[in-house]
Amino acid sequence: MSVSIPAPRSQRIDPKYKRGPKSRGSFEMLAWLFMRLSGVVLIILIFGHLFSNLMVGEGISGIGFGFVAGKWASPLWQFWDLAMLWLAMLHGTNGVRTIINDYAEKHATRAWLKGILYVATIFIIVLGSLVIFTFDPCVTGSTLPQC
Amino acid sequence: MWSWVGHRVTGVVIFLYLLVHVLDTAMVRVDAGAYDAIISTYQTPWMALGETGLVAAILFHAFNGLRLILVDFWKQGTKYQRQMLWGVLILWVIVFAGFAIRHLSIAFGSH
Amino acid sequence: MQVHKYDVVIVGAGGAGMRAAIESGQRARTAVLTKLYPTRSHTGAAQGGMCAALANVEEDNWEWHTFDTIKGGDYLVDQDAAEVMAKEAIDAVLDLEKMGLPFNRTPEGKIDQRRFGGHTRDHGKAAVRRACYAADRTGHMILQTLYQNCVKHNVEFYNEYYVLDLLLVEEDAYREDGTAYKQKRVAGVVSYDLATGELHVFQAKSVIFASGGAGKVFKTTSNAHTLTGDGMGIAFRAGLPLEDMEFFQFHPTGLAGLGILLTEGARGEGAILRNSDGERFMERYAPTIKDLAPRDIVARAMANEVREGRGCGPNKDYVLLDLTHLEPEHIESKLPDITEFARTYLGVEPFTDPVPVYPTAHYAMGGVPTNINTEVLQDNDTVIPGLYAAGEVACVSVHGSNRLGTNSLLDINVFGKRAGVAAAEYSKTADFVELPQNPEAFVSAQLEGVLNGTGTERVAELRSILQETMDANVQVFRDERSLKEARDVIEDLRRRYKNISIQDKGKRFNLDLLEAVELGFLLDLAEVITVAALHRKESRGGHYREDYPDRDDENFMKHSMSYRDAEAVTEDIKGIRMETKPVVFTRYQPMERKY
Amino acid sequence: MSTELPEPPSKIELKPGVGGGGEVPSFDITLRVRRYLPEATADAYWEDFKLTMYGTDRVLDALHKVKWDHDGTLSFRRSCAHGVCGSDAMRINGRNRLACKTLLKDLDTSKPITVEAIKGLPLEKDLIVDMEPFFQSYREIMPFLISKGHEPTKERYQSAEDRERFDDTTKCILCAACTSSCPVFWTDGQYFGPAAIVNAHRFIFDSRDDAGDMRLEILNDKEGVWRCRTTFNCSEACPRGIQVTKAIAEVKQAILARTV
Ligand SMILES: Cc1cc2nc3c(=O)[nH]c(=O)nc-3n(C[C@H](O)[C@H](O)[C@H](O)COP(=O)(O)OP(=O)(O)OC[C@H]3O[C@@H](n4cnc5c(N)ncnc54)[C@H](O)[C@@H]3O)c2cc1C
Ligand code: HEM
Ligand code: SF4
Ligand code: F3S
Ligand code: FES
Repeated sequence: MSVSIPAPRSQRIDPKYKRGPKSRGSFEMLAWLFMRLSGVVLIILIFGHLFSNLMVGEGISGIGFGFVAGKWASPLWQFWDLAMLWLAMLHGTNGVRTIINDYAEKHATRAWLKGILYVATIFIIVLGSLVIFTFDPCVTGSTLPQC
Repeated sequence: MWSWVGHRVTGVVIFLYLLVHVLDTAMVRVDAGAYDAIISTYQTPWMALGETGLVAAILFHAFNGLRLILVDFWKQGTKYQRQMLWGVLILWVIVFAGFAIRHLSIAFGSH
Repeated sequence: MQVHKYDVVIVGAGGAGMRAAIESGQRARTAVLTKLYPTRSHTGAAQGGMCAALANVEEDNWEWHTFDTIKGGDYLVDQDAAEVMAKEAIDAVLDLEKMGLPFNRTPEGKIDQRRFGGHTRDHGKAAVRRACYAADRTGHMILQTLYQNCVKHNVEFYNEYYVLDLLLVEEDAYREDGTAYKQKRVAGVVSYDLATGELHVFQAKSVIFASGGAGKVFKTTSNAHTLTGDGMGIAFRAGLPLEDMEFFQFHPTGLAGLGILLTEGARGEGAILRNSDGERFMERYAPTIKDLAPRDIVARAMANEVREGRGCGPNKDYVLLDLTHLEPEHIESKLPDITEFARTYLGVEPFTDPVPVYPTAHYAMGGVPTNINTEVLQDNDTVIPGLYAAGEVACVSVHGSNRLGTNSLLDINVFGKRAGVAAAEYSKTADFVELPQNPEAFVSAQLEGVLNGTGTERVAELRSILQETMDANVQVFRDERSLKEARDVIEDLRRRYKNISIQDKGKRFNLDLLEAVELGFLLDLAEVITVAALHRKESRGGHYREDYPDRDDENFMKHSMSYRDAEAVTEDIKGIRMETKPVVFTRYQPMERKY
Repeated sequence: MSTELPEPPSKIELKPGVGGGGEVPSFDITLRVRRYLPEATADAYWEDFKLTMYGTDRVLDALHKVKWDHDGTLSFRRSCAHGVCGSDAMRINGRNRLACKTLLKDLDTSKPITVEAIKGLPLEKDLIVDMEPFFQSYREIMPFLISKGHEPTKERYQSAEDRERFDDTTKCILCAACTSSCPVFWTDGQYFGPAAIVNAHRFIFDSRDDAGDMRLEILNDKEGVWRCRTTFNCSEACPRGIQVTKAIAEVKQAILARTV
């Protein structure tokens, strides 16, 4: 059986191999730099977080509403978790953005996936920040003594 | 190459977990009881295993991330990348073992 | 079939072709047709260096270089051409440096130079440091630099286009003395696009042949699989003469059994040859410059040691190149690639063990005859307007009967540049020559013939018989008996070639088909080489006849010119006519060649 | 600088058995080739060839043996046969290498040796891919010396150290083994690829060149150096032993240094 196939190699360069327009500015560089800087900071933040939540005291069993409330009573931990939230989300989002760029071949797919990603990211960051800032130890159902 | 695959996979896993984790933590703003209920599912042995896996992922991603940063910024980084990969793996095994022993004993011990 | 029109068409994208393209591309509409991607050309394999009397490290001048070239070529060199080359060598090197070639440097930052076989100061007094180099990758750097500059100047390449025919038309013309002759003119070339199997005719005002050598007529060779002498074969079939084809250079130091080259630069840096007794035998053959004697002399000395039973190894069929007395760091910095070759391919560690070597077929001194302006000649002195040749395919003749090391990289740069300029300038004054009717007819018939062949012979088998017989009979030592033997085998192969068939009948990347076509060229050239060698009953340079061991200036101080001629019979071979062409002398009279 | 050495001795004792020797051993192999003949069948498939080969034979010799003695339709590129022209990069046992530089005896001959075309470039036939996209990226980084100011009459001077600075990347033979082993290049083929960056590096760090900034600008792109994820496949694949990832890292640093 013989299949008909287009002539393989054109004279110069086939338009389908043409690279898209050059990206302006240094966004990719800054993103790259950010990944590394945030990575270093995240190590401290995440390790600290994991250590204080899972290693110290009763570990996972000790976690509950009270535990969280106790932590967020201190501005240090508030700030800690806030920084962690922002950095991790931006770091992760940018990471997933590269992955989408790598594997989504069609322009439209890329745009869609990235759209979803950005919406999710913004939602989570906003939500998380709100939760930390407006945290109220006496929310409904709280059994803490001070309420 | 496989270190990169690992880094990528762990990165995505952590990211997905993070999404969920922020959502569940957000429950503290809604209802303290609901939050405790959710957290208690984290305290079942199955979830403990999952947590352990997650920490394994974070540890690998973190250590290997450090290696990548060294490759990028340290002059000899590219030369010693392979040795550093071994270092990452060794460190990972040690730290992870330490964590797993403590975490699993708490998780299983409390039930 | 498609027809393209260009002012200048260059066949081949090795050093010579691309050097020409850089010049021509800036002056006229130029296309470069090449059967390989340009950077795959065999110029990239050259290692040692490129000579020019820069006098960067010690006293030197281009006249000494001229003399060495002439003496090295055993006085068969056209001296006007040698002068041009040695004089323009200096600019050729500087041009390359300006194009960006990363030469090795002296402590002051100038281009460094090293010794090379046959290059001497003051007419043979002592070895001189004349070869400019970039480690043992000089050819690689030249090829890359030239390609880079082609990219810079936007040269149009047609990659993997095999040129298979040269379109010449003949006109009646009269010489000054009134005699009539047929003047050939170039109309273009026919090429085959490997990717699609389509034929493309290129109509051009000027055509430059720069298609490289023909080492694959031999089995043991430093040359690439693709160096099948296409350019020479095409010219010969188109009725042009081939000059001095009996002179083929055998490089002394090929890796034993494989033919992969270890540069003469190794000996330039101090390596020496030893036989099975551990003896530095070159002291006997060339007492003054010993291991740095010209290649023909060293190659014969090696073959002689082996023949007299002082070879090494289980079959006593090679000698040893000894680098063990040199500093490892020195070797590693000056000769990194060749030490790797020894390790990779023979498993020998050159720092501690000597490396098995034996002469390997290396360079065709002969080729398509041109004058010093690179214009191709249709006989001893009639120029074919618009047709040029440069590089290994051509015979200017600057190498005479034996090329000196480094002079070929020089040749391709000096004469490549000249060809590019001349072809472009000519195209500005000339008109297109009308294409003949069905210009592709010859090639398409030939290809159809092979594709539809139903014979029983296999291309690979015929080729390996050819290569073996050439190695056995037309190598470093030749005599009447061996040459006749080779001739008979070739005759038989030519008969069998008519009866070949191939397995790949497709149109895309049909390398099976092209190997068959290439074998045709190899057979033609092997025959010419053998007949010319039979005809030259003397020994000179690369051509050593044991039955005529001396140089015979009286009868043979002249170039040989082989023509295809259906009528003629030479040395019992039908179809080849041998003529001669005088050697050009300017100031150096022949002397005995002693080192 | 050829050092002046004392004359070596006229005669030395050779170690017994020096220069190798003994019978060249022969062995049997199975060569498993990924065939693709678009004029005959639409899909690629594996085909096995059983061959008897010898001690110093390379994968290229095995391919030649198939083509010349068994199946003339098997198509692959090659020229120099000793690792300097860059024609025959292919995937051998899952790793990119030059067929002419890979000795059979260095592979595990008890199992079939797999040979397939390099990945990421459009496949044309058997082991042949379309190299145009690869060379296109190479051309885009302006791989030629650009020097402002007037030309000196003689050569430009360059110290041995300045020459050494970019030595590693001058060795590139454009074989594409690196680019076609890069998992980022595999994804969509838009990435400039390590080979183009290597060749940019060769000029960016050449003290004679004045257009380094332009090249850095070209590579400071979404398809440029920042797409490299330091997977090191390229460095492992390079048959010339070029420290490819290192070169890429140096270019990244240069872009950073220039913008920050
Ligand atoms: C291993 C080795 C080491 C050497 N070392 C040195 C050295 O140190 N110093 C020195 O001076 N010389 C050296 N030489 C010799 C020198 O390298 C060559 O003679 C010279 O490079 C030939 O250049 P070229 O441009 O004529 O041909 P090549 O570089 O061989 O190029 C031939 C070109 O023609 C094309 N071509 C061929 N046939 C066709 C066709 N039918 N249609 C279209 N295109 C075609 C090919 O694609 C190729 O691009 C060495 C040679 C070898 C083999
Ligand atoms: C613990 C500290 C962390 C460090 C040191 C770190 C480091 C890095 C580095 C250096 C990179 C860039 C890799 C490259 O460019 O090749 C990276 C990528 C990535 N990171 Fe992290 N990271 C950390 C935490 C996280 C977290 C918490 C997440 C999830 C939210 C995450 C998700 C990702 C993702 C998805 C990528 C992209 C992977 C890829 O492109 O292959 N990382 N990380
Ligand atoms: S860098 Fe190495 S692998 Fe890449 S093209 Fe150049 S020589 Fe080949
Ligand atoms: S393989 Fe690719 S990801 Fe970077 S290190 Fe090499 S270019
Ligand atoms: S054939 Fe030239 S690199 Fe392998």
